[in-house]
Amino acid sequence: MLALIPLFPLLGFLINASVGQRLPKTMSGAVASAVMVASFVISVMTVLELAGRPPGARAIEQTVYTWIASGDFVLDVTFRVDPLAAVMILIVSGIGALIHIYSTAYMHEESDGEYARYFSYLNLFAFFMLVLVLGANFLVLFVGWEGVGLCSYLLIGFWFRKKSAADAGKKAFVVNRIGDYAFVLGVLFLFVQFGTLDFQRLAGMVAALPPEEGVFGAISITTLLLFIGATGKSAQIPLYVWLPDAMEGPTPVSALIHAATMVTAGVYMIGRNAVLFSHAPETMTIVAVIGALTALMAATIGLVQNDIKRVLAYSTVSQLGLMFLAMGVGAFGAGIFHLYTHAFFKALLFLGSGAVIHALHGEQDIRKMGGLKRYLPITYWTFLIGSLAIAGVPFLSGFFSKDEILYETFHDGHTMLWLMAAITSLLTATYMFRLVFLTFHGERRHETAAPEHPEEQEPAAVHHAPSDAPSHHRTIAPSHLHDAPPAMALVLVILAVGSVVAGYTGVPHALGGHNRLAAWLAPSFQPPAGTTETVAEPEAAALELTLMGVSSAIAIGGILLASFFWLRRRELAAALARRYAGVYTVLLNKYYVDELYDAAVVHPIQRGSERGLWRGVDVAVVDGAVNGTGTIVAEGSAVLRRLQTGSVRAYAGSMFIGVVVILGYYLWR
Amino acid sequence: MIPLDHYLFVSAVLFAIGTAGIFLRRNLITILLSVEIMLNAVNLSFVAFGRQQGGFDGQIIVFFVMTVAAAEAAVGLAIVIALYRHRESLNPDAFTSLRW
Amino acid sequence: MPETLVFYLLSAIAIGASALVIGQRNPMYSVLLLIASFGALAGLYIQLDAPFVAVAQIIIYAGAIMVLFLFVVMLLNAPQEDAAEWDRTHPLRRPAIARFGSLLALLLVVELAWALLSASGIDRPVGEQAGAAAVGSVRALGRVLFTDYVFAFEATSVLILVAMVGAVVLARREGEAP
Amino acid sequence: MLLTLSWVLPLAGALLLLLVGNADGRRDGVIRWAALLVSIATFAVTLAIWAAFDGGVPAFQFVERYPWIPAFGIDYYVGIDGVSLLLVVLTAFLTPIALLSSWGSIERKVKEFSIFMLALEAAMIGVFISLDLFLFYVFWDAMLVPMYFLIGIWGYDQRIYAAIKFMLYTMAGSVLMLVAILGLAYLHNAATGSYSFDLLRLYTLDIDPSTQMWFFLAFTVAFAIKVPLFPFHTWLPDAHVEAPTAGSVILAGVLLKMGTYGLLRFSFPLFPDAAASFAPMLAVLAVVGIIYGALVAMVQPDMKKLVAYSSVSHLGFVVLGICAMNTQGVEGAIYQMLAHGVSTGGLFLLVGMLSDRRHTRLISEFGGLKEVVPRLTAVFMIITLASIGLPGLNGFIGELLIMLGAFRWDPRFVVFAGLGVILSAVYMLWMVQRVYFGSVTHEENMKLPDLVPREWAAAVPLCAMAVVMGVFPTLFLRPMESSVEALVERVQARQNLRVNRSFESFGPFGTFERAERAERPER
Amino acid sequence: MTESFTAIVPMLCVTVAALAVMGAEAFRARGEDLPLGGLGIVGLVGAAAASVLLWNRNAVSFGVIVADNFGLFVTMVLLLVGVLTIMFSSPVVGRDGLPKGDYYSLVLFAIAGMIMMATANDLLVVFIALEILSIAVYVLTGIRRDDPRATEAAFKYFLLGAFSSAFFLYGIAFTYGLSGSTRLDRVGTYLAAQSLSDNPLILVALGLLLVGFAFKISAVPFHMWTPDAYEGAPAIVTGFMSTGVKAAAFAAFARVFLSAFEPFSGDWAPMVWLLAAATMILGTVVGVAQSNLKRMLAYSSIAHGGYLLVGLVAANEIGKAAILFYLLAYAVTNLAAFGVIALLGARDAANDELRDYAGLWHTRPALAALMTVCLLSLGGLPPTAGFIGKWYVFSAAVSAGYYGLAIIGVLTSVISVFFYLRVVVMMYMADRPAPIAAPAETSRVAMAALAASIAVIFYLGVLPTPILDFAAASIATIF
Repeated sequence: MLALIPLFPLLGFLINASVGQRLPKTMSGAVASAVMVASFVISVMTVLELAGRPPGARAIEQTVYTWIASGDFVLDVTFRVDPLAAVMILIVSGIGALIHIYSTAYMHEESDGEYARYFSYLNLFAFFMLVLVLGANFLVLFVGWEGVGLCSYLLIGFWFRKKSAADAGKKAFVVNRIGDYAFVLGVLFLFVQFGTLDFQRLAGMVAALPPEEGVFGAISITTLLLFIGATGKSAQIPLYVWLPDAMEGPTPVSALIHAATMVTAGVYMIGRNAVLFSHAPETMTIVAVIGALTALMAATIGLVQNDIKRVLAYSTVSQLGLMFLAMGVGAFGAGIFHLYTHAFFKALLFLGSGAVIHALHGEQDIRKMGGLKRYLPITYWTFLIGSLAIAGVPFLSGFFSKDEILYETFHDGHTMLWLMAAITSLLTATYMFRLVFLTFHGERRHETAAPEHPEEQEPAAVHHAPSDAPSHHRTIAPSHLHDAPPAMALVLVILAVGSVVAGYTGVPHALGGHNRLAAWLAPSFQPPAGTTETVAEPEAAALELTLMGVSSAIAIGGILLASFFWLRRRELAAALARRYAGVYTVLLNKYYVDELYDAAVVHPIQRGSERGLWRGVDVAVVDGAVNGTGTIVAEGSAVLRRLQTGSVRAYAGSMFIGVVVILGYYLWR
Repeated sequence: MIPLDHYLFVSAVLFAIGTAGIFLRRNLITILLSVEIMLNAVNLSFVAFGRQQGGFDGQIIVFFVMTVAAAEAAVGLAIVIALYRHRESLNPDAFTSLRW
Repeated sequence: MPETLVFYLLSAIAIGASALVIGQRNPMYSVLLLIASFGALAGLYIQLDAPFVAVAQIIIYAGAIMVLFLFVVMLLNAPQEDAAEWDRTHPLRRPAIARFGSLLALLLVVELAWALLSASGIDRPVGEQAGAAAVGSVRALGRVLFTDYVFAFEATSVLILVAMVGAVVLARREGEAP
Repeated sequence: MLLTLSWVLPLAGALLLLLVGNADGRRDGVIRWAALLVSIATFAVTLAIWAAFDGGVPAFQFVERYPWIPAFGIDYYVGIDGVSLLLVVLTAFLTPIALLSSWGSIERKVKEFSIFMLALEAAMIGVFISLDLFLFYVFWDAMLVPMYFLIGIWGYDQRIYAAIKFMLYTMAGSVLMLVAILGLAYLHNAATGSYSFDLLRLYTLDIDPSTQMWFFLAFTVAFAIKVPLFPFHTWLPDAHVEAPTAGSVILAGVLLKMGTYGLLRFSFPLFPDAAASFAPMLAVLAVVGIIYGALVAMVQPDMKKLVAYSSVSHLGFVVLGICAMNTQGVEGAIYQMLAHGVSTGGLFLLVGMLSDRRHTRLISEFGGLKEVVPRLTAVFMIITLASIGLPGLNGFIGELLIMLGAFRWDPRFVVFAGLGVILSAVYMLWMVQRVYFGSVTHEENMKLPDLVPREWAAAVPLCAMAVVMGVFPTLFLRPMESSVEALVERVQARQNLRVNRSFESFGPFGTFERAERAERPER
Repeated sequence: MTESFTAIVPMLCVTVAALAVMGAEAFRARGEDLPLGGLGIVGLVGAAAASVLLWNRNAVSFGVIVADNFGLFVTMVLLLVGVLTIMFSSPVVGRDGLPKGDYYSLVLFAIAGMIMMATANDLLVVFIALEILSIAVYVLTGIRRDDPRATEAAFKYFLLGAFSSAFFLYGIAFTYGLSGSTRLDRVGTYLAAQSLSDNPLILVALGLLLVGFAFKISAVPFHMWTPDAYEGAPAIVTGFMSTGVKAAAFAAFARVFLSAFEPFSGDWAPMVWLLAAATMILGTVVGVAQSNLKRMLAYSSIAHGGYLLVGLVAANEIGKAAILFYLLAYAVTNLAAFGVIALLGARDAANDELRDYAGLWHTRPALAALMTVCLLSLGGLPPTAGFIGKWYVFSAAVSAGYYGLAIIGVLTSVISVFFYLRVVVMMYMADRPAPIAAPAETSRVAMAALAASIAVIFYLGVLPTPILDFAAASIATIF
């Protein structure tokens, strides 16, 4: 039963990958969407079944087969659904299904083959993502983990003709690999320490140990390694650099992979190993600090970006930072809660931006947009809802989840981190509404018709087969701005609704709610044996309410700030940018981190490898030694053969030397 | 009576003269003569040793050595003649087309 | 001690003549000098109670072989050793080789002398053990030759045959009928 | 008989082909089919062996033994265990594929080509099944000859240089091994009064540690060259690049494994004490090779060279696993050998297809091929992913097990070896990107044909194998398990001290390990 | 001593055949073409039959010829060499206009001399035998009088040979002077009693004898004549002398040093060690630079002499047997290689430069393949005779503790593979088709001989046991 959840998308992948080329678009799109819906349905049924059980017994497990068996290292492919996984499969299959549906319209310009390829990748992604969240042990998780990375790679580089897309895909994969390297080390270390990789058994074993205090012990190292893996997958400092570039992919992909699901895998992983991480306070602190730093930094960058998707990308990084902050302060429930709400509104925002881009034939620069409210009403309103949600405007989903994080951080005593998170919130509201205002308000600034998908527009020196051309170079008159087609609109609306209501699963006690989500999730963050209900702490309610007020104010303030600068006094923003040109440039260039990495890591390695290792060491020294041996023999040969002068007397001389030496040797002894 | 080692000394000196001849002379015939000197030097040793050992072995061996020397001389001179036909020279160093 | 005197005289002739053989350039003189050297050796053989060998030395060596040499020298009208024209062609073929060879020859003498000097049991006079008469008997010698050395004798005949064939093959003129 | 059949069959095929008159190339087609059928039949034989193989027994199976040179205790003595079984199967699996790959590219002297390929197969299988050191050496050296010809006659521009370098370099190592083999036999004689080249008997020989050191070095250098372990690797890029496709496939797929197989079968169990003291050094070389090979691969302009250097990197893992000498390490090493055979063999196959089409292997000559040859691209992608160790494909299992095994031995190596995993993604994907992505940059690439059925027939088994090995590794791990454990036990019996020592040296990491070990004996 | 004549029957057969050839040649009608080669082969086969009958009989004739198994083994090898040489010669003699009767009779005389040398038990007989075979071979070397290079080769060979003979003879003189006899058994008895005393004359004798043998087996530094003589001589003669002379000289060398001078092995072994090492190294290293195939094979043959010396140094059971086996393997292989060269030659062009072999594969695939097998066998690659031979020799070295020599040996054999491969490269991989102007059809006799050689090479390589046993049995009887 459990295995069916991922297997459906796999089936879809196989169909689209093998015969998809020959299917019409509607068929491949339908197949892909259908399997996702089927997967979602089964997920819902599973979750319902789970909900029917008492909290302590909410886990369904299914072992498919033994994957690897080598000595004492025996690894089964086991799926397990527990409350945490339940949330995740719902998000993945649910939002996944929506985005598949959205894509059927969005990708309609592609040729049949490409269309099928797109959906096969998307299905494959869903498969791996579901494996990731359902996996009952580290390696199954890792299969999904790497698998989604692969799909991310494939989808980012979907428009392979564009170099930047291919580059971005590769970058994503490689940066992820760096994280995975640490992750694998962590996993190995775990196995060596505990002899198992099963999450539940691990949690049980770790629970028996005391938390590591003061020393940077084995568990701390392990968890740190795992966390580095998470920073890769979830785009945290220092490995966040791939995510903004990943926006080269088709927009639905950004929505699904780079906002709603895959990038949250790191958060999920930490939540999944809450017990383990709880035993490593140092790591937890690091997680929290990194999370807060990332959140703040990405938010500042997001403030000045001009590419609609990049703003959203940095926003994603920032929000993920908040989630890690939550994880780091031990508020696992809050982190997952934010993950869950974020999935809705960020997917919504991306899809909305996709609708904008779609309408503008690929234009992504917000400086060239504006005034779209009139032309794209559905998009506008849904986008606005999403923005409100992410800004943390009260009583939308983002408000509850973000607030819980802020509260937990403050409550846990990390005032500094709280402050950073609060500033992040402010910035979030500001840049989001900067985006809204620049895109949908004000006057129209876009004039020219661009190709349908400039994302896949090729650079110069393109030699196209003529048959390929038409779909890509069709121009549409600027006046024909059209709102999202039905499939897209439907998805936008559904997600908008979700963005509003999702938060109500976790209304805090302070507001008279029951924080049902937290309660639901709680067993997942506890060692399997002692399942205790988390009890609300009434005395904290006052504090929570205060903080809530603060954050609401922050959200509203941010929006106002944005409206001041980008709606009313736009020239002021420009003036500000000029005034602080240095800061502005640094922010615009994303703190030059990419450049730094290039200069400090990528370039030296490449140069060093080419000039130093290959031409220097390999060709000159190592091979030189080998060939040198040959040369020495050859040279020796050339020299020695000269002794053979052809003169018989010289020959006799050689013999005579031999005689004298032999006799001399015997007499000398 | 002359001690044995006297003969042997003479023999050794003659032998060495023979060897030196091969290097000193640049005339094939003289070089062949040098080889003959060497063989004769050895003969002297044989006879001297044979005299000391008693019996005829030494002398008989010398007899065989002479035969061998004759045979070698015959073939050697034949080769010299053949060489001379090709090159009109008896200088051993003229024949270096085979080398290296 | 006339015997000693004779020995030294003969030895001196043998060595001196041999040295002259290799010491001068005209092959004709070399051959003649070598005959002298062989004669001196024959004298030494006689002194060593080996008259048969001495005679054979005169007849075979001085007579037959040297005549053969003389014959070839004259046949080829062997010139004086040609002077240094070949010597300049290659550094390894300079007169250096001659000096080098002589040095080696000197070393060889030194080595052999050293060996002879340090060897034991050879400084006694020759002929102590066996009677001179027995040694000198040609008849006895012939008997030994045809009993103990009969195989070597036969083998030598093959050797001579081979040398004969070889000399004919090599010295035959070009285009001559075989 | 099956085992003998497995190497005699291709040899007989080669001899039969020798008799076919084909002066004018008229019978090329027949000869190709005949060679292919023979190799497939061989594969069938090896499959039968696999089917009948009892994985639960560590001992050698299908043993055949006849006296050969009795005076020296040399027997025709063959047998397989879990270590060699799958390598034999791999050999027989890759040969038909290699033959298939040559159908398009080998146009002259087809008969001789087929003969050499089959002879090569026979020798390779012989290497893996020999239990007599002498027999082993015979096959080991005999294998060089056909390979030499394959590279030298049908290779690319620098083929002669590459062929000679390959042959001499490998020989230089192996002759030292010959001396060591003779020394072993001599020691056996000294100990028991009779010469013997019987591997199993030599296992029991108690050799003085300092002697072991020399012998171990002699054996190991021979194998290290073959592997090739850094810094003995420079023959490999040349040979791989210049060899014809089929040659590269076999070279990468099978020949390199002989080195690691040799380490596993000979160096370590024969000289456990020496192995104990040299293993860390070997591991250092292996790790250096992993990183070094990857870095150098990254900057290669030539696809084949890139793949060749990647082999240096991948084989480094194998050696690392062997050095770890525990169940996971060794099983991982063997698994990685198989996986590397499939994936790198596959890469060479595919690069060969490209170079057949364009007669160049320079990456800069390509670009945007995905547009032109989507199917080839897809297959290439799968093999690439397999090669960089994506979970679910074959490369992952081996690397994981090796890293686990090595981690248990000495985690420091894994920390560095892991970098190779990152780098492999870098260079492979970079190549893929430059070759297949982007837009078509060269006019002449516009018309390249996509895979033809013959090429499908060669590529699909490899892809299928990559997936099967990634998803169902136990199929392959089970048969080797008991043999590997027996092997590890044999070696470790004398190395227990070493394990403990190395963990003590690693501070807090050691404590858990020992505790875990103590309470949970290895299965 | 037993006055039996049986021991000399093999060489008698050969001598008689030689005389018969001479006679037939002398009395043939003008223009009549007699199958002289066939006559010779009859003699050789007769000798072989006699050898087989003599096996295990330990016959002694005249006290100086011992037909022990060791000698008989070498005799068989020599007879095989003779048969193959005559078979290879059949197309060459006519083509090059060699004096047929003289040629065959000289070959047969040389073989008789070789057999004598291999079975001689007396230093004097060894010397005479040495001269018989040497003079015959000198003449054979220069038998193409129209070729100045051949004459030059003969001259160099002769002069240096005579020079070395003198040293050898001087060595015999000292041996005789000390022990009072030239019979090896008596010398051995004498030396065994002397082994403790340090008589420098014994060492001088030892050294001088060593020089004589070292010259014949062309050990460094007594090898200088080899390349020149081998290059200048007709290919088939080169093949003959590189195998036959070496085999005979080695047999005598082994017999003298392993029986009579055995007590002094502590003295000669280090020297032979050095000779072996120098020979192997120089032979292979200088071979690398050669561009003439015959010259290259000359250096290779020098190197092979080095490998044989390794067996001699080891001086144990294995070493002795290894020498025998190696001799056989080497003889067959090398002779076949020179056979190919001879077959490819023409009257006015030797075609023995390396570049002449370019693309041979395309024009003469069979010859190219046969040549390849020979070269691989010379290089010591399995499954050929050369491999087993090398393995045997090196195992002798190892079992005697001479690891260093074994390592030098194997490494030089790798170098030697390099130059063997150069020929293969030329034949198979060079682009240019050969301009070689060889006779289009090859003599069937010669091809049969080649095929037989290749069969023997593979037989020895794959199933060496019978011959190995045979070799082991051969040394058991005497040493």
